[in-house]
Amino acid sequence: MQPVYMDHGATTPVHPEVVEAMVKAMQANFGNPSSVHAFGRAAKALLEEARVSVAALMGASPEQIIFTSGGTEADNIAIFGAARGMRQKGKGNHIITSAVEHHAVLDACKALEKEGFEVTVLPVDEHGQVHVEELEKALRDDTILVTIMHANNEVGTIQPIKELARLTKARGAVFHTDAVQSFGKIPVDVNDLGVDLLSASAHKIYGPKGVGCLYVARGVKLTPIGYGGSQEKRRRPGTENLPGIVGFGKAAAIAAVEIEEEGTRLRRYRDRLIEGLTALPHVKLNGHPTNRLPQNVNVSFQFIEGESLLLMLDMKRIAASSGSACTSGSLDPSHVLLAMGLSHEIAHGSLRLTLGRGNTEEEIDYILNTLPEIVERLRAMSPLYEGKEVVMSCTQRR
Amino acid sequence: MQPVYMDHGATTPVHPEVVEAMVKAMQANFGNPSSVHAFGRAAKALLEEARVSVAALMGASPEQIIFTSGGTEADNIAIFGAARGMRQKGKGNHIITSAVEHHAVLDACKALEKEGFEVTVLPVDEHGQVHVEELEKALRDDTILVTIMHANNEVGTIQPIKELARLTKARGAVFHTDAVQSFGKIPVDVNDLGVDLLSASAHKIYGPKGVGCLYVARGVKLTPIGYGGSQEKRRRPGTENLPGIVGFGKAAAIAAVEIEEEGTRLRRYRDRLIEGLTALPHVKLNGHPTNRLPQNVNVSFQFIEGESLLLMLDMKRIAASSGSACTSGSLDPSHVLLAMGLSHEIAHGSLRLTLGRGNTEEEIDYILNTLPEIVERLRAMSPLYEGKEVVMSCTQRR
Amino acid sequence: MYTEKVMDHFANPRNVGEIEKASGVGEVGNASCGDIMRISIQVEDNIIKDIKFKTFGCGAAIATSSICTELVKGKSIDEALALTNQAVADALGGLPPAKMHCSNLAAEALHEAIADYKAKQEG
Ligand SMILES: Cc1ncc(COP(=O)(O)O)c(C=O)c1O
Ligand SMILES: Cc1ncc(COP(=O)(O)O)c(C=O)c1O
Ligand code: FES
Ligand code: FES
Repeated sequence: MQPVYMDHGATTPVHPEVVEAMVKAMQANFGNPSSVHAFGRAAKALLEEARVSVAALMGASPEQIIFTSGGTEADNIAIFGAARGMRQKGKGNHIITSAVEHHAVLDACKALEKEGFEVTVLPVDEHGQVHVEELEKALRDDTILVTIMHANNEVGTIQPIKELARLTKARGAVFHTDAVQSFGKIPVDVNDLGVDLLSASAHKIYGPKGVGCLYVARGVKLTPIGYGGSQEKRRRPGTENLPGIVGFGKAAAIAAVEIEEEGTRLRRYRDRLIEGLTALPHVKLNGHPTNRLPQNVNVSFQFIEGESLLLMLDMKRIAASSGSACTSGSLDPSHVLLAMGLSHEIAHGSLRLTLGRGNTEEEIDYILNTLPEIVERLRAMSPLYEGKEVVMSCTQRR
Repeated sequence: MQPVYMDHGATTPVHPEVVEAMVKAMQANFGNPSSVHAFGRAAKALLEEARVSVAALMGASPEQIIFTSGGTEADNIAIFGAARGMRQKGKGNHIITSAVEHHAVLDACKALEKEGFEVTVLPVDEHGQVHVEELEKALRDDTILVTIMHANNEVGTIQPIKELARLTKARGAVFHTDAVQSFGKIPVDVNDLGVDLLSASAHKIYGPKGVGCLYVARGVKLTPIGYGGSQEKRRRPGTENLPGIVGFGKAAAIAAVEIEEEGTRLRRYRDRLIEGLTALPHVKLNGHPTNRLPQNVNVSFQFIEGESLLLMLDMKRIAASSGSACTSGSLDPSHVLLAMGLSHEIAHGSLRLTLGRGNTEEEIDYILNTLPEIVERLRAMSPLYEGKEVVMSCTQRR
Repeated sequence: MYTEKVMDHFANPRNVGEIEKASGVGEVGNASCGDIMRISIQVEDNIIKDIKFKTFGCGAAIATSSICTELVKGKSIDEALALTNQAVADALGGLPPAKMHCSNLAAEALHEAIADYKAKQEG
C-alpha cells in the first residue's frame, strides 16, 4: 500500500497539470513580465491569464487580484495595509479579530498593538464559531478593520462571514477574511460574502508553495508593507513569481471544475471517519458537527498525546497532524482548541485528518482499522489511563 | 535564427537541471517542511540541502541563510529589520545609502524617513562608483545602517564593498549589500567582503522567479516585517516555497562550477560589444570601464530614445532593456544614469545588453551588425540629429 | 528529527507498565505541558530488580522513559541516582534541542521513585 496522505490542510500534492504548466512557463516563457520585448510580453500574457483564472474562482474581476508570495503575505498586506491606511485617513484605531485565526492574522494584529492600535479578540463557542452578536457588541465608531477567517485550518469550522461582513461594513470599517482553507474547497464568492479583502494560497489547492493572492475590492486603500518595483500596482513589489503564479492559475481552473464533485466525495469520507472514530471510547469531535469544511476531521483521544500518535501513524505510513504543542516544540497546545474551551490535556490528544484529491475509500478503511490499535497501545502506556481495556498488553495484540 | 536574449539582468532562463530538480520537488517531495511525518521530513531535508548549497556559494554557514520570496523581500527584511532593530536598541537613527541603489533599497529607505529615520544618500562619480571618502564624511555616531549594493543592475559598476563595510563596522553600524546582480556572477564571499547582511535572488542566476535569500551574520538583530508561522527562524514566516528553494539551491550549485569559465567568456563578449558599439558615432559607455560585471554592457546613443530602440531591436528578435523612462511609464529616466551625471536626453538613449549562459559569439556578431542600422534609422527620424549621415534614407539602406 | 535509537525505543518501548506493590513510585510533569511520567521500581538489596514506566507525552518522552528503565535495571540505587538527563539523551544518540526537557523528566521521575523508596524505608 502507498503511504496515506491525510494532511491536505498543511499542504497538498501539486496537480500534474499544474507541474506541466509551470515547466512550460519556465522553459518557453521565462521572461520578466515588466520587460517590453517579446519574452517580457509573453510572460505578461501568462501572468494576466492566471489572474483571470484565480479571479474567476472567487467571482472577482482580474484587476482586483494581487499576487503574493503566499497566504501569510496576503494576510499581512491586508491587515497592516488596511489598518495603517485607515488610520492615515483618520478613521480610527480599533481592530477586531477572532481567537481562532491563523498566526499570520493573530500575530499581525499583535504587532499592530505595538504601533498603538487597539485590538479586540472575539471569543468562539465550543464549536469554534464566532457569534454575530459578539461582533455587534465589539464594533465601535473607531473600528477600522475586522479580520475573521472564512474556515478554520485546524477544526474546519466555517464562520458566518456574510453576516459579519455586512455588520462591519454598515459601520464603515474594512472587512478582511482569510480564506486560505476554504478557497477552492467550498464556494467562495467575494460579492456574495461582501468582503473587502480576501486571502488565498495556491499550495492548499494543488498549486505550488510560495504563491498566494489577495482580493482587494475597489476603493480599499492599502498602505504597502514592501517597497521596490511597481509590480502588482505597487502593492506587492518584486519580480513576479511567474511559474508559481501560472501554477496557481492552473490549480484554480482545475478546482473550478472539480470543486462540487470533490466536495461531495470528501464529505462522505469525512463523515465515515468521524462516525468511526467517535465510536471509539473517550473520543471527542472538535469543531462544528455540520458547518465544517468537507475535508476536515479533527478528534481528540483522551489520555494520549498528539506527537506520539503522529509518529505511530507515520510508522503505519499515515501522514496526519495534531494540535499538540509537542509537535511544534512550544509549550502550549493549539490556541484554536484552547479557545474552544478544551483542556490542555484534551488539546494535546488531538488528531487532524485533512482529506484531498488522492484519497480513496480503501484509505478510509485503512485508517479506521489502524487507528484503534494505535490509540489503545498509547493508552496502555499512559499514566492517565487506568481503564480495564488495557488487560491485554498491546504487544500481545499485534 | 533563434531570438537573441540579452536581458539577463532583468531575468534569466531557468537552467534545465533546475527545472528537473523543481519538478522532482513537486512530484515526489510535496510535503510541508514543518510536518513531522515522512512527507514533511523529506521536504525538510531538501530545504536544508538547498540552504547548504546557497550558503556555500557565498562562503556562509547554512544557518546564516534565510530564504525569502526574492531579492526585493530580502532587501526589505534587511533594511527595515536592521534599522528598526538598531533603533530599538537605542543605537541611533541615521541610515546611509547610495544614489544608484535598486528601488527595493531606495524606496525602503524613503519609507523609513517617514518613520523618523534620517537618510543620507551618497553621490556617485561619473562611472557610478561610491567613493570611500564620501562614506567617511557621512558616517556619524548615530549611524545605524549603511546599505550599498555590490554591483549595479543597470550599469554593472562594482562598488568597493570591502572598504565600505570595514569603515561602517568600525563605527558600530550594520552593513548591508544588495548582491542580487553579482551573486553567482563574480566571487561573493561574505567573510571577505565583511558584510553583516547580503541579499541575493534566484532568477538572476538561472533559478526560478519568486525566491531569494538574505545572509544574516551572527548577532545581527532584525525586527521582522512579516508575521505568521515560525519558519526561517521567524524572520520570514509562511510555508516555504520548497520547489523554488530547491531550484535556487540547484542554480547555486551549478553557478559554483561554472562561475569562473562563464565570467571569462562573457567578459570577452562584453568587451567586443563595448568596443564595437562605442566605435559608432555619438555613443558613450555608461558605467565603469573596467570595474564592471562581466555580463553588463550599457551604452547611450545620442539623439534617440530607448523605447523606440528596444522596439526596433525586438522586431529584429533581440531582447534588451533601457534606462529610458518611456519603458517604465514614469517621467524621469533611470535614477542611476542621472546620478552619474548624464543629461536626461542621453539617459533616455541608453541601451543595456546583459549577457548570459545561452549567448554565443554569433549573437554578438548579429548585434554588432544589426544595431548600427537601427540607430541610424532612429536618428534619421530625430529632430535632435542633423548630421550628414542621414543623407540616405534608412529604408533605402535596407 | 529523531535518531534511529529514539525511534526504536518509541516503537518498542521496554518495561511499560506498573509494578504492583512497588518499592517506590515517582511521578513528574503535568498534562498541561504535555508530559506526565510515572516510574515504579522494585528494590531488593539496594538493587533495582525491576522497573516499569507509564508516559503521557511525545515521542522523545516515551523513548527517554524506555531507555531510562533499561539503563538502571539491575543497577544499584547509587548508580541509578548518578544517572543524568544528558546520559539519557546520549544513550539515545542525542535528542533535538527542543526535546531535551523530555529527558529531564525521565531522570527526574526515576529520582522521585528512589526518594519515595527511601522515604518508605525510613518510615
Ligand atoms: C488559515 C490559514 N491562513 C494562512 C495560512 C498561511 O498560508 P501560507 O502557508 O501560504 O503562507 C495557512 C496555511 O498555512 C492557513 O491555513
Ligand atoms: C540590484 C537588484 N536588487 C534587487 C532586485 C529585486 O530582486 P527580485 O526581482 O528578486 O525581487 C533586482 C532585480 O530586479 C536587482 O537587480
Ligand atoms: S516618448 Fe512616449 S512615453 Fe516617453
Ligand atoms: S512531551 Fe511534549 S515535548 Fe516531549
